[in-house]
Amino acid sequence: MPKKPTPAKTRSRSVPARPISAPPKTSAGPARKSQGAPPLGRAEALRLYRQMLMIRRFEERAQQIYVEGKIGGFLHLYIGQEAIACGIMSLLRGDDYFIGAYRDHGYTLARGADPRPLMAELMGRSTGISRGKGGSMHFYDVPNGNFGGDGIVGGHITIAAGMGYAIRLRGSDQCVVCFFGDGAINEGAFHEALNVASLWDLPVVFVVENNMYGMGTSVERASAVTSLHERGAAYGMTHLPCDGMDILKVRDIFADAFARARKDKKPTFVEVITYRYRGHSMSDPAKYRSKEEVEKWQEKDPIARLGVFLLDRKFARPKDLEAIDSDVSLEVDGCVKFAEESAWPPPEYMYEDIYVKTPHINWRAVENDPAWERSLPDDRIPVVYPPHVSTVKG
Amino acid sequence: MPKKPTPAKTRSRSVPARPISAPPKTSAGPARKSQGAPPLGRAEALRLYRQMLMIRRFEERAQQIYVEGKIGGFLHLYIGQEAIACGIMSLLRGDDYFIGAYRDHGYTLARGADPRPLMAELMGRSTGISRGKGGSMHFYDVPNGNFGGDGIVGGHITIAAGMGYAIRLRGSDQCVVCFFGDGAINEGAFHEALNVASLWDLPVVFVVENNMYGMGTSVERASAVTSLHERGAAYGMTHLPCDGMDILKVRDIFADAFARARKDKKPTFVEVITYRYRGHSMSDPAKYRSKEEVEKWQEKDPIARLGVFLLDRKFARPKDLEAIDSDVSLEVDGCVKFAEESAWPPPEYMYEDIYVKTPHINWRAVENDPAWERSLPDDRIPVVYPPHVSTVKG
Amino acid sequence: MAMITMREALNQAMREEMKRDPNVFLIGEEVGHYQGAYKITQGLVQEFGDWRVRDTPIAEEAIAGVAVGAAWVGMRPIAEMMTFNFALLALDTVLNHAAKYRYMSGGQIRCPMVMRGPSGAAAQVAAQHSQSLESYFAHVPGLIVVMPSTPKDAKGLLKAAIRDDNPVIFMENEVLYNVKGEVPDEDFTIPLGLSEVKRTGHHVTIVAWSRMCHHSLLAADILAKEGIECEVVDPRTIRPLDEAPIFDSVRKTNHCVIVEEAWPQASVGAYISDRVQRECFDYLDAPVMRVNAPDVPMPYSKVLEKLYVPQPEKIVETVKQVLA
Amino acid sequence: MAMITMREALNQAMREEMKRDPNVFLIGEEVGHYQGAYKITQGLVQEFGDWRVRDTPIAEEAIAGVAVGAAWVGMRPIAEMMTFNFALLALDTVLNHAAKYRYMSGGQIRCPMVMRGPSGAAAQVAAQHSQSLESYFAHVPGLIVVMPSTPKDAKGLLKAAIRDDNPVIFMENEVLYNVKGEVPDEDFTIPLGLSEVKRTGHHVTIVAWSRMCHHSLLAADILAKEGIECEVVDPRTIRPLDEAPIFDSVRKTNHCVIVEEAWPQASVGAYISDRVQRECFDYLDAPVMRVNAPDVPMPYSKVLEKLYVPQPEKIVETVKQVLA
Ligand SMILES: Cc1ncc(C[n+]2csc(CCOP(=O)(O)OP(=O)(O)O)c2C)c(N)n1
Ligand SMILES: Cc1ncc(C[n+]2csc(CCOP(=O)(O)OP(=O)(O)O)c2C)c(N)n1
Ligand SMILES: [Mg+2]
Ligand SMILES: [Mg+2]
Repeated sequence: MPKKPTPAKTRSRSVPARPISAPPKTSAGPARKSQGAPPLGRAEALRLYRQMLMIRRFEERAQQIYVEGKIGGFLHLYIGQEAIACGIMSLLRGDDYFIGAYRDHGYTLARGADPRPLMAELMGRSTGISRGKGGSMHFYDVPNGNFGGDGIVGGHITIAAGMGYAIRLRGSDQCVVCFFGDGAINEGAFHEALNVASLWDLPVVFVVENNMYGMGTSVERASAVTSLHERGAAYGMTHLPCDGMDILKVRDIFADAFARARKDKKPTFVEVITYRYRGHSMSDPAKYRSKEEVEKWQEKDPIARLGVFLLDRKFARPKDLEAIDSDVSLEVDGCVKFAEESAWPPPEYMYEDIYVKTPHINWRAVENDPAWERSLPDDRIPVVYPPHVSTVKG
Repeated sequence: MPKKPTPAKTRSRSVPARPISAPPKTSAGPARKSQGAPPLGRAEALRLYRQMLMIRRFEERAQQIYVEGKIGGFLHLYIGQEAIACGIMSLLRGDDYFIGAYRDHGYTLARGADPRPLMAELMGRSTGISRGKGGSMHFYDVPNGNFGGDGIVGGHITIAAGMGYAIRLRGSDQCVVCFFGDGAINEGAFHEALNVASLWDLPVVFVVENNMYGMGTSVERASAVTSLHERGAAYGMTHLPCDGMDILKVRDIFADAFARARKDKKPTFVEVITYRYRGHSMSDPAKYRSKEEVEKWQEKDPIARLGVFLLDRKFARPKDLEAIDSDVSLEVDGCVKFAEESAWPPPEYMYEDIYVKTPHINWRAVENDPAWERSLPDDRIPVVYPPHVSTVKG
Repeated sequence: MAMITMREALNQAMREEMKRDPNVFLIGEEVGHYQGAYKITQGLVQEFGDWRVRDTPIAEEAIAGVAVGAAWVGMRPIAEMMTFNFALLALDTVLNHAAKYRYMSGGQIRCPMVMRGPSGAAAQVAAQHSQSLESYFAHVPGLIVVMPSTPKDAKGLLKAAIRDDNPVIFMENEVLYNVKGEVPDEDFTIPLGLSEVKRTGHHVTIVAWSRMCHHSLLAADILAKEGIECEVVDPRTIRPLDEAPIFDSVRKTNHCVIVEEAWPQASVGAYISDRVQRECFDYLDAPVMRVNAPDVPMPYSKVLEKLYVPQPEKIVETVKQVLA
Repeated sequence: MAMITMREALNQAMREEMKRDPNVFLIGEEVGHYQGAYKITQGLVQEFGDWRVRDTPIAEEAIAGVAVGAAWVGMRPIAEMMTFNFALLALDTVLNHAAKYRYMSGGQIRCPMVMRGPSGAAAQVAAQHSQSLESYFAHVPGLIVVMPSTPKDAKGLLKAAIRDDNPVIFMENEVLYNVKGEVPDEDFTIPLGLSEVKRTGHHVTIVAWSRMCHHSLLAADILAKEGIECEVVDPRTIRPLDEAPIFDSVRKTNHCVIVEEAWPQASVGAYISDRVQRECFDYLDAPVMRVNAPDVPMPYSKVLEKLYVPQPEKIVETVKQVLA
């Protein structure tokens, strides 16, 4: 009889199990008419403004310290696309799930994660949200339904369908958001995933962030059809375009998509038109596009645009916005400080988090394998840090 | 200095190389209007009738001897779908290419291959068209542009695009036909292949033989959109349906598709509506469909239909058709006889046809590896057998 | 103890675990209304319905991805590959997602899924359908790989695999589906990573799993008649490998033959050989020998196929060689 | 003899072969106007145009499939995988199509293609982007697998690979792209399947390829100072494996260490170890030892990454162990 380790919880703490009920019937009724998002009030508008700015400043700083050699590997910046993550996350429920690709800082910040463990992750410290083992491409915050960053283009799209399948099995009204790029849309995984999501009525909202380029390849050079959302028709899926530079428009379109997922259990395919201001990654000089093109898009800057909205509505005065900016910059300073003061991961981290320790393994066989020996009986919730206290009155 | 084998021809005899010219510009002009196929004359109509009947009788016999244990493994019958292969092949040029899946007897017979090595292949004899190493799923006749049978659903669709790419590189006006099933259309490979074929204007005609089922799964249970050809729209590709039970209709639709490929260098996606009379393979009792459904389709039988055409046009009298049938049955007898009298492959066949012997290999390193030791300097053209002489005046 | 086939044993294991845990569900091509391409899932859709026994389009990447995504949010999917030859199309999903997200997330994610289906040569299904690709999975940290040889092992290990919280690749062998064996009537599991001595002997140690374990036992019978006693060790789980019983046996017999249905290079058998020569160096009276499929694709013709699959005769020959 | 980087050597090889044979063309993600993600294809699209240097969508199965289809009808494609991590998505196309159709067709089809790109760990690109998956290709009959360590080998072997009529998997190492070395000025090729003794010695044989060959040579320098003379054999081609020089060396040194960047189980190194223990059984004074990456995914943090990649120190340590 093999030596048994301490029995494991059979369920992840971070993902509470729900009783299985027969999945609710899907309304075969007429397509729901657009309701849009609830109007954006002052507090929420200010929160979103601050959040978009946080992403912007966080990444500008990351770019800076990358150049100083404090961050390694790939660094893909979301700058210019902030309205998408912030608009979508502002509508998500706490128990919803989302998953995306390697350009993932914005999603995690928009979902409300403490930015300090994120900066620590970029710097490969033990306090990083992935314990320094994931880096820029691999931010995850599972307690908040964040299944984060995939480095394999298109690799996560079928996985999003699986989360939607689990929701249908449980009969809950959660939904799933799956973010991917205009380049990913040509991978076979996109096709397989959208077909089953529509065939089985899965509550998944597929979001292609069309930022015009997959690395150095423009949409025209990669996709036989450039109006990407039209590919949804090949799966009988509701599909539509969305201006990704205006957070208000993003909220309106996605509010409908989430209602379609929660109530009708129907997937939606949204093409969000946007632009990445920076190169694909730090190593990309972006020679494939003109300065003018970049400037043209920067005139539509989503943060500036929400700023104008705040001023128009008298939700804020110019100096309030400046105060938010300096407050955010302060917080980013704190992130770098936190990261730099954090310890490097000790050698044993290398062997942890590979296997789950369960009573079903013959322990004798693996006792000399450090990966098994250091495996833990159940999932670890990442360390929670004291919340940053804003100096701005929302 | 390693021992050099006899230098290899650098090009396959079966695929003559053409000089590379810059690929011709693609006509951006308006979609060509339908011309249809040239009218079907007596000789050609009789030839096609005989050919369809040949496929039917050949497979009926194969089914019979499979039950007798003379054929092993999988046996997928084309019965009911004959008009598609015969109609398409009747329009192909000798230097065109085609590729399909495991249900491949019909393609090879329709392309005019001697049926005897095919029966020998089914029985695993050394005289088989693939030397007994492929079996039912793997008929190939490369000298006739037949890249035959793939056992991996969808696996060959991207390969067809590659053949089209080679044609564009050479600037020739050949075209490629790629056959696959309604089940294969949900594989990622379909998506990746159709996108590049349309993006790069490749002269490939993609043919989904919609025989209503992928194994036991009906189209409705597998594809979110059941009018399969509409998926072509997701790639900006000309797409249309086609009645696969009427060889005249097949010829009309494909004549246009081939013109589009040869002249405009544009791909086409055709959904051919058809039905497989037999189970998916010999092991399938086909419980997932009703006797009535099968009978309904058999009333549209493509061979009977062409028979009626021949009689209407006075191209043949009833007894001519009977004569063709008995002649075909005689030829099939000859196939079985040929196969049974053929030798089993000798053991060394197992090690042949894996590598090409070339001067770029360090021969000393592989001299003890039978797979290398028995490799040959260049491609072997399959043995050619004296043609079967028909007793019917065409 | 009932005498049942491996097919029935696998079916029972899934049925029992689906009854036991509502989070367990099955997904794959033809697993439902067709009752399984090889009838392993017979009757399950009738009992558990279309959502817990999900027929899919032919889309292996989607099947694997749906299983992974569901597992990450707390379900316990069983993904059937109609055959493991097609799992190549899902390999990225398994290797870069199922096996790595726990690590890349610093332990936040777990992937309690099973991917199962037939592997290895069947009867004359030729090169694309007769592959033993277990080495591709055994190579990957983060995975558990099981290859049972008997109905009892199949049932006990599949139940453990379904209950386990790690991604488990469960590779069956089509040729063994009709093989019968005794299976306990009561609920039981067999720990993952526990090898079993299927026959004791003192002249030579034969390490073999799945179908090759049967061929090795047949070879052992033949050799016994000539007074050669083989000890046959069946790892059952090829990752993690339960090495101690293999080493103990070799230290006793001083001779080792590894029998594998797969190609010889960069394979599981090569790794076991490497481990044995190192851990038993001073005990070996002869080099570790191996029996494998020839290093070529599988031919269709039955006369060639018979020569291809390692037969008991070949094992007998090799054992005599290692003892010579 | 010019001193050039491996990047330049690879670029020259492709340019020269594309000039030499109009049937050679290049296809892959960002190989054209972006000049290659790692700039290996710099300048080629300007010289040969969009059709012979084809930028593709992100669709690895299509890239491989287009190469295979073109090769079958007489072209000589070079398919670049941006990194071999992504080749998993094309593995079915390579294994079940490029490597098998010649066999299944009884010799009617040939597949003169090269699939190339960087493999192995780069700098902090984490678990999904730092894999050494050569074992997946070395396992497969029908393929030739090359892993060069120097600019000269890279150029000579790539030119041979392009001219050869078999499908060749050509795995480069990103970390070596900037490494310089002498390369003959005249047109030359190096035969596939020819290993090279990169350093002679009589105490221990080290078998290592690609980046690990460099780490082994560094280790040999360190050990030489202590009077330990290592013979470093670089197979260069891991399938087919040129074994004789390895065996000859081990029979001389009586000790063998195999250094591999990949995971240890079911790997190329395991196979070489298996071969050496069998062919050199009577010559080995100690078991064959191996140095590998730990059997875990690659972590991001630089402090962990450094511990992960087999370093010269680890090789030194292992050599001393085998000699102890
Ligand atoms: C399967 C795979 N192929 C290629 C790559 C290399 N790669 C990383 S990002 C990228 C471009 C993706 O572009 P897009 O999907 O538009 O996302 P964006 O970077 O614009 O956010 C490529 C080709 C990869 N990581 N995975
Ligand atoms: C990649 C892959 N997945 C699954 C299978 C098993 N399989 C063989 S044929 C088949 C059904 C294919 O149906 P369809 O494409 O409609 O072709 P048909 O048999 O109707 O001609 C399946 C699932 C396979 N051979 N390859
Ligand atoms: Mg993009
Ligand atoms: Mg079908």
